[in-house]
Amino acid sequence: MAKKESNFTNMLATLLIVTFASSAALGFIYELTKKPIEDALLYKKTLAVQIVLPEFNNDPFGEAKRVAVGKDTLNIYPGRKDSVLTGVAVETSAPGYGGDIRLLIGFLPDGTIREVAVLEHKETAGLGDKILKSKSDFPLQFEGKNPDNFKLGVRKDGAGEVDAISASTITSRAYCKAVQKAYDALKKGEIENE
Amino acid sequence: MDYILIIISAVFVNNIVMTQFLGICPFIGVSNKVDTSMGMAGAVMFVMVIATMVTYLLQQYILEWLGIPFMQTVVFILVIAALVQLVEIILKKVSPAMYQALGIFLPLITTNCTILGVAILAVQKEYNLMESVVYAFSNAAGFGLALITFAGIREQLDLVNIPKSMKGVPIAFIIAGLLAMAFMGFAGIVK
Amino acid sequence: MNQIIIYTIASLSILGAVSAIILYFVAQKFKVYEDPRIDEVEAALPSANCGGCGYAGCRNFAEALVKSDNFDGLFCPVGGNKTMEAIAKILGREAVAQDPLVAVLRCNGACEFRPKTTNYDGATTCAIEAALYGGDTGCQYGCLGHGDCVEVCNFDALHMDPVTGLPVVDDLKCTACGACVKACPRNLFELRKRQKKERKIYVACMNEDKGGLAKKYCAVACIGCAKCVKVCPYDAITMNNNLAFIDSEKCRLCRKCVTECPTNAIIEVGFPPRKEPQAEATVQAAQTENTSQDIVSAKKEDISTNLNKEE
Amino acid sequence: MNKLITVSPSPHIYGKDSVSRLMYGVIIALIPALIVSVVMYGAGAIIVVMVSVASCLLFEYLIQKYILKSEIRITDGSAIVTGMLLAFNLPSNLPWWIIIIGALIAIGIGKMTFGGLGNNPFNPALVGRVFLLISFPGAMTIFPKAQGWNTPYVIPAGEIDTYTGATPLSLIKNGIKSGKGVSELLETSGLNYNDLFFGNIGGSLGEIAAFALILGLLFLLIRKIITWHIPVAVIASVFIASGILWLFSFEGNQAIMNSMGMKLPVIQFKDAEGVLKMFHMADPLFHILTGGVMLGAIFMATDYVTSPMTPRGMIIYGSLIGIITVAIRVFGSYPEGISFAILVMNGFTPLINRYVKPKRFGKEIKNG
Amino acid sequence: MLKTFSKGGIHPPENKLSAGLGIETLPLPKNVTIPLSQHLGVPAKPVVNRGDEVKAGQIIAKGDGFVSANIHSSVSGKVTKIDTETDISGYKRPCIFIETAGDEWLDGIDKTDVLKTETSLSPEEIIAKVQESGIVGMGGATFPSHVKLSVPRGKKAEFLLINGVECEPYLTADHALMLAKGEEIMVGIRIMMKALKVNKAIIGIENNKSDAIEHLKAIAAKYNNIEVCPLKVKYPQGGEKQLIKAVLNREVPSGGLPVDIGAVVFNVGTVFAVYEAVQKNKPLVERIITVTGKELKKPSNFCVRIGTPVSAFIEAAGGMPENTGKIISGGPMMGKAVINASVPVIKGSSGILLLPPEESKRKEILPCIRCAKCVSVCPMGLEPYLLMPLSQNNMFDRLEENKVLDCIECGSCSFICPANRPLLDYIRLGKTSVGKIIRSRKSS
Amino acid sequence: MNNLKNFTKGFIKENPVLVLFLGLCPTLGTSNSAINGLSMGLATTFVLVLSNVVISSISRFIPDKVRIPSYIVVIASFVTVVDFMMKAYLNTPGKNFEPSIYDQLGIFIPLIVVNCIVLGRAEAFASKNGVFASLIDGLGMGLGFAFALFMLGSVRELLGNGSILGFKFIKGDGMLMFVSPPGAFLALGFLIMLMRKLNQKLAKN
Ligand SMILES: Cc1cc2nc3c(=O)[nH]c(=O)nc-3n(C[C@H](O)[C@H](O)[C@H](O)COP(=O)(O)O)c2cc1C
Ligand SMILES: Cc1cc2nc3c(=O)[nH]c(=O)nc-3n(C[C@H](O)[C@H](O)[C@H](O)COP(=O)(O)O)c2cc1C
Ligand SMILES: Cc1cc2nc3c(=O)[nH]c(=O)nc-3n(C[C@H](O)[C@H](O)[C@H](O)COP(=O)(O)O)c2cc1C
Ligand SMILES: Cc1cc2nc3c(=O)[nH]c(=O)nc-3n(C[C@H](O)[C@H](O)[C@H](O)CO)c2cc1C
Ligand code: SF4
Ligand code: SF4
Ligand code: SF4
Ligand code: SF4
Ligand code: FES
Repeated sequence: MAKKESNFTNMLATLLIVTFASSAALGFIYELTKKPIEDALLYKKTLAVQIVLPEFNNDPFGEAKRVAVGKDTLNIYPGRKDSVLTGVAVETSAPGYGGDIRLLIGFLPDGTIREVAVLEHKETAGLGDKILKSKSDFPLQFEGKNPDNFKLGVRKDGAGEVDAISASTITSRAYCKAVQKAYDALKKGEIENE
Repeated sequence: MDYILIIISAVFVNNIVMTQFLGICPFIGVSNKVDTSMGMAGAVMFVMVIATMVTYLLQQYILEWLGIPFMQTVVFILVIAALVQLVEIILKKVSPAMYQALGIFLPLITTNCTILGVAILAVQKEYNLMESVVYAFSNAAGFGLALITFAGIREQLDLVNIPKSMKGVPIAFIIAGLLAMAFMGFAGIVK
Repeated sequence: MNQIIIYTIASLSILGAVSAIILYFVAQKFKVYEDPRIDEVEAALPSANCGGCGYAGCRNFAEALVKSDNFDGLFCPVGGNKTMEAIAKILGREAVAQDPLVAVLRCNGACEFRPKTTNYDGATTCAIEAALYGGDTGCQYGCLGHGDCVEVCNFDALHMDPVTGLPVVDDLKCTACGACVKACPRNLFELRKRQKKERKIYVACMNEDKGGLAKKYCAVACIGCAKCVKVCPYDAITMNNNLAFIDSEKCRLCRKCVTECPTNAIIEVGFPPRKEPQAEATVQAAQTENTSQDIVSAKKEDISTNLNKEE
Repeated sequence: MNKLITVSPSPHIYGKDSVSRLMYGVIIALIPALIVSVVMYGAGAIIVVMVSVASCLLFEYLIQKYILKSEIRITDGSAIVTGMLLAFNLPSNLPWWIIIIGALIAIGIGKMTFGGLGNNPFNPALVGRVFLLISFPGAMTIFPKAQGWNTPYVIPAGEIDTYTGATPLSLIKNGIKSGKGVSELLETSGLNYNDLFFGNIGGSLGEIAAFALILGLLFLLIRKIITWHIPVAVIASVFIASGILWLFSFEGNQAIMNSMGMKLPVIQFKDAEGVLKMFHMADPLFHILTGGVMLGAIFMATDYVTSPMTPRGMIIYGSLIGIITVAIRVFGSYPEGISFAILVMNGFTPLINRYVKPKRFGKEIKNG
Repeated sequence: MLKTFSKGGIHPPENKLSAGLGIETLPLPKNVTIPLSQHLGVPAKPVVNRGDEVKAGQIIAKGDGFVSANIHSSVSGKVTKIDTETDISGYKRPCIFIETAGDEWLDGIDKTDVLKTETSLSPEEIIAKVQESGIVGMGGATFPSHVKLSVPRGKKAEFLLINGVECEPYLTADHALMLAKGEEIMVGIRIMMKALKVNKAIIGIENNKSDAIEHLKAIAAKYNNIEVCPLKVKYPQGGEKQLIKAVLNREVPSGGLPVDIGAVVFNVGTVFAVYEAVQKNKPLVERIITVTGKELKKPSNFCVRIGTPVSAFIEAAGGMPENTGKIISGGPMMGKAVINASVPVIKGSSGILLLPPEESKRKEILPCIRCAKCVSVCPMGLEPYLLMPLSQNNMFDRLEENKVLDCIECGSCSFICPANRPLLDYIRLGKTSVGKIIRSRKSS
Repeated sequence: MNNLKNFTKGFIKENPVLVLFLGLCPTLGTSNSAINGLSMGLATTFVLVLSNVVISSISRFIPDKVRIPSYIVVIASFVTVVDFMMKAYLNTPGKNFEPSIYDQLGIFIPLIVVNCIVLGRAEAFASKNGVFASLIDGLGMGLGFAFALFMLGSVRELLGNGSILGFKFIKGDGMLMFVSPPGAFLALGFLIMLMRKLNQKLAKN
């Protein structure tokens, strides 16, 4: 079959048909994948909370609270199972070496730190990024500790009981500071069983 | 102040070629001579600013309004392709001199990811119209800076004997790597 | 169908239509005519960009071809007649066939024939040595042996012979682009008509000194004795400034001059070894390899036609 | 045969400089700084320099012999210079295998991929150094305290804090980041300009003693190995750029208040937490004495191969190095910026060479 | 502070072995070979035939056109042949061979040493006399002097500069001449000032010839408007443009001529030749030449007839040393290596330098380390490190852009290069090619 | 045409990345680990195969002047489809809260549209060949692309992180340079050099 000539009607018609067909297909596929995409996004959003909190079956985001600590306002998300408070996740941050370090910290109802997830950081690869669990044991120091009787500060500064990441005192300090802030917020937030 | 930060960030800190990996094909392909790379940089700047402006408007006033932001890719690329062709046709007639200088690069630009990339990034970063334009402009400037510097180095290397197996593209990548490494020093200047 | 799908279709289709319309009208309005044949001709050229045609690159040559009314003086030596025919077809014109040529080196002054008289110690290019002085041997016409010509040959047809110190042309690869002719500061290359079986006979010398002087510094120099001129039955040899020249258009490869030359300045290439240094025998020697049919025709026709039939 | 006379184009006589003479000149000029570093850091300094020089030579040899199959020219001294300068840019306790990687990168990628001496667009020693800095930030940012011969090469585990300390620059930078003033930091750390000048500080092993480097500079200038343009341009521009910023910083403001009773505005900015803060900065003298500005300006920015060819070009190049250095130090994440600044300007050198031509003799006349 | 030119320059070891020595006159050679092109421009046309008897000073070849020069016989004798012979150019060129019979001069030539200070000739007559006498620049360029004396219409010469710099190592010919013929030179200057219609002349002499400076200063005091300017030693101060810059602080524009900025430069040898031509009616048939070399027994300054084979006065200087590696006509920086000692002396030969083998070989070429030394020594502000590869790669447009044509071929760049790169070899090649391209562009 | 040859040429002889130097941005941008490289490669293959098929079947009906816009719309649609699917199914973060594959590939997914390989193949091959040949060609080219990305990703992961496909060989980090942008350029430069040598060897034998 011969090639279509490039006259106006042909051009217009071709482009119209192509765009029509593909947009129709796209619209259709969009409808199909709409649900899974939303699910994935929701999962992503709640994943951090799921990691740091013990089992829960409420909607922690629905019950989110905003608590002012110093100049900041932190978000705290209570997790409950069958209305019983199982833990509280606190979103916190402090400036590190390369920028803000954002953490989500899961506390048990008694204030013990359960898990910490790093939401975002800009620390140097190989140095400050050891705050990630996959990179070093630094974050493990905090698990199971209750800031009431565990001083959140770098040992080398004489400010607490945390062993700093070597050559990354600043990052370590910021990490402690963020955890401390979260703990303060937790205390202030006064989340109780329902 | 914000504009200045956008410019510094796009030109030095987050250079589109050296840290964001966009527009590598022309970066490698059209950087043999300083003069041609200047032409290319000019052409990219021209198209990028217009394209970002147009796609910004489309995104804000059509796609968002209709609730179909997922059509971004298709719509943007169609517009960019049409735009480039349009620019080419018009330039050829209106300013043959400029067409001589920039024209040969125009077809290459359609398939240059910087244009689409910057258009999409400007939307992602939720810039307003003016910021988007500045963003596009400074990314194009960053592209130009990288391209011209790079061409300068390659032109100089043309006059010496480099090992045969490294000639051409491999050495270009090594230079790009070392240049990118040097530019890493700017990290953190704009947070 | 829900709303999203409708919007999707509507927006994209409208966009498509609008761009088609705009493009169409703008294209109409801003149309610029460029001869499409230039592209076609360029595609037909070998894109060696060697400059052998005398233009800066194939594209320029293509433009010149399209613009000119006839092909006078326009020829691509690399592509040869075939390419020119193809182009002629594109442009609907007659191609002027040109004899295929090949480069030969007109110097046989290998180290053994031409002892050094000085040591040259400058940059190793012929052009610089030639600009400085007559060269490191007594002959100021001969090859300097730094291979400027090899450098410029785009077709890998030239190589330095480490033993003789002279460049050697690879007949099969040479496209007669003429780059070496331009590059050699001694003008030692000549583009000669290709003769059958890549055979050739030429004076491998450019020395214009008087005989004694020439011979003093190079054992294989042309001494201008003119014996070859006298012996050539086809008037193919001329003598100028003590130097013989064999016209490849006229030479019929009879090899008489080769035997006559007292200094072996005339070289034959591509012939089988001869049994006896006689003209008659030469013809036969050439034929022993051929089929019997060729022998018959060879007896009737002249040698060069015979040679032309092979292949 | 050999008694033939020689014919060659003019000129027929040559100067006595040769590539290796120049390179060995640089090596001699580096010796004072080497001595200081051995005095300050003991065996570690020797080990690092030896490993670095030996592996640079070895890699150059291997690559020339087996990969490029070219003539072997390791005796020209350039690989030794690269090795020494690479070592001078490393902490004196760097594990040997990291040094070898650095040498491989410096020679292998920085120099030999381009065909060797004279072709490389970037300074090989700095390529090696920056590669290591980015690849092994931990090891590359722990500097031993200068404790003379007692400084250990291998720092005993668990005693990192006794044996290591920050470089003056990172001390200041980290201090400022945690909201302290410069004078307070200098006081607590006990740093003074004497230490900076004579090398009693932590840092890369060749960068610490300004006076030794200046001795080297004098040697290079007297022997006409380099010209003054680049070192002076770099140091002056670091001084001026940091001086201007300093005038508008808290410290500069104080100093001017005290000496002249004048008050300049102080730059204020919001930090990440939104708190308005004063801009703190060390004074310009501190900036030129620390962080390898001297080393870079005298030995690395001047590398022939990677620096511009004309005096004007050299001054542009040097000044931009200085400005970029200060920008990185004050605003960027790295406490020290000269290595990056030199590499960046290496990248621009071909453009500078292209557009900054020497002043030609005689103005052009039209239709000559 | 002594004056000198501002840009670039080098200080090669001076090695002026024959400095301060007087001028010896050599016995006549048995044969002379007089090349027909001893000047820039078209070769002269022979006006004698084989077998003709000629007298010393007799014209034997006529300049062919304006930029060409007459050639005179330097001895009396018989023309044996007119043929090609290798001259110092290294190529066989047409020469007139004369067998010496004696030293009989043409009538009207005053061979005495008597100083004659006054001249009555008009400028035009002086120029005609110079042209007739076949005088060309003795500083090396052998540009016909009458051309330089005829200032083009629309231009005006303000200064006559006399080049007594002799910045080349080893050479002392001009030095010897200045010491021996100071008065004659002054008269020559006066004549040339008249021809050029200028009223200021300056003699530039480098400070390493302090005796010559003192000597000429003392004589110059007697003459109006002639000044001696001592200069700091720096090669290539003798280059015309550099000399003008040093003395007058003016720069000859790129592509321009000295007259464009009001200066005309002549070598002291040329001045002396003009004196002899105008006052003594003696054409240019002999010149002062330095024969020198570290191995040579007796480095000397000779007064020799044009056409004398070089070997003749190497003999007179103690004979060719055993280990001679290179024979250079001229100085070691600008001179030309010749193929053997039988080549004849020509008007432009200022010296013969013999180098031992170890000094005559070039060293191994290494890659350019971009040390910029070549850039810093180039007196013309060029970038030899760049010009060389541009020339190697035939990038003619960039060569032209980078002013390759301004190169004065002084060799400072090759001298200084630590990587022993043959910079000037390639630059010269590039210059030739670009020159050709420009000429063909202009003609089309 | 020989289908097998069409299929295999994309791997070595005409490898789009290592020999033809096309699609370099995603190559560099998404090859910081083997798995990312592979995912990007496969996503591109998907688009390449489908667009090749569709374009080869409709090219006859398309007038020249709107050829490029039409092709691009087709390609962009498939890219959007890939985008949807990855967003839906490859968008789960890792257990240590590492970003999902979708997030890591980031902007390079929509940029598949402008990947020169895709349009290049459409223009050079699909518009001139049959549906099946185009399919094979797309598959070969796409897998060649994926292969190159996977190799580069593996090299970078190995040198930069001491692991392959997440499986760690050493304690701590590797040479971090190789997982940062400059390392991408350097590694690709040397990979291309090696490929060149390999191709020369192949050509000789
Ligand atoms: C390239 C580079 C990156 C750095 N990144 C970090 C970082 O991510 N976190 C940090 O706390 N310090 C970082 N630093 C700062 C130094 O490691 C600094 O010396 C250290 O934080 C303070 O020393 P100390 O931890 O040994 O007390 C970095 C320094 C450099 C040179
Ligand atoms: C083609 C040409 C034309 C010249 N024309 C003049 C002229 O008209 N007037 C003049 O004074 N000198 C003229 N000169 C002489 C030069 O200015 C210069 O004196 C001569 O080339 C020797 O100088 P050098 O040895 O420094 O190169 C001319 C030279 C050349 C090559
Ligand atoms: C590099 C260079 C060095 C020169 N050195 C001298 C010199 O030492 N003495 C001299 O008389 N001419 C020297 N010349 C030649 C002068 O430039 C110029 O040609 C001459 O002085 C003009 O005078 P003339 O025409 O009488 O020869 C030199 C030329 C060049 C290019
Ligand atoms: C003055 C001078 C400075 C040098 N500086 C460096 C340097 O900073 N880094 C380096 O690797 N080599 C340096 N070299 C050595 C040499 O130039 C270097 O290895 C080349 O860059 C290799 O091509 C220097 C040499 C000289 C003469
Ligand atoms: S040998 Fe000469 S004519 Fe033949 S191809 Fe090579 S350069 Fe051209
Ligand atoms: S033929 Fe000519 S160009 Fe070739 S080597 Fe001989 S002299 Fe040189
Ligand atoms: S002097 Fe030699 S090594 Fe130095 S820049 Fe010039 S050419 Fe290169
Ligand atoms: S020879 Fe030419 S380029 Fe070299 S220094 Fe002299 S004037 Fe400059
Ligand atoms: S993939 Fe080609 S420009 Fe980005």
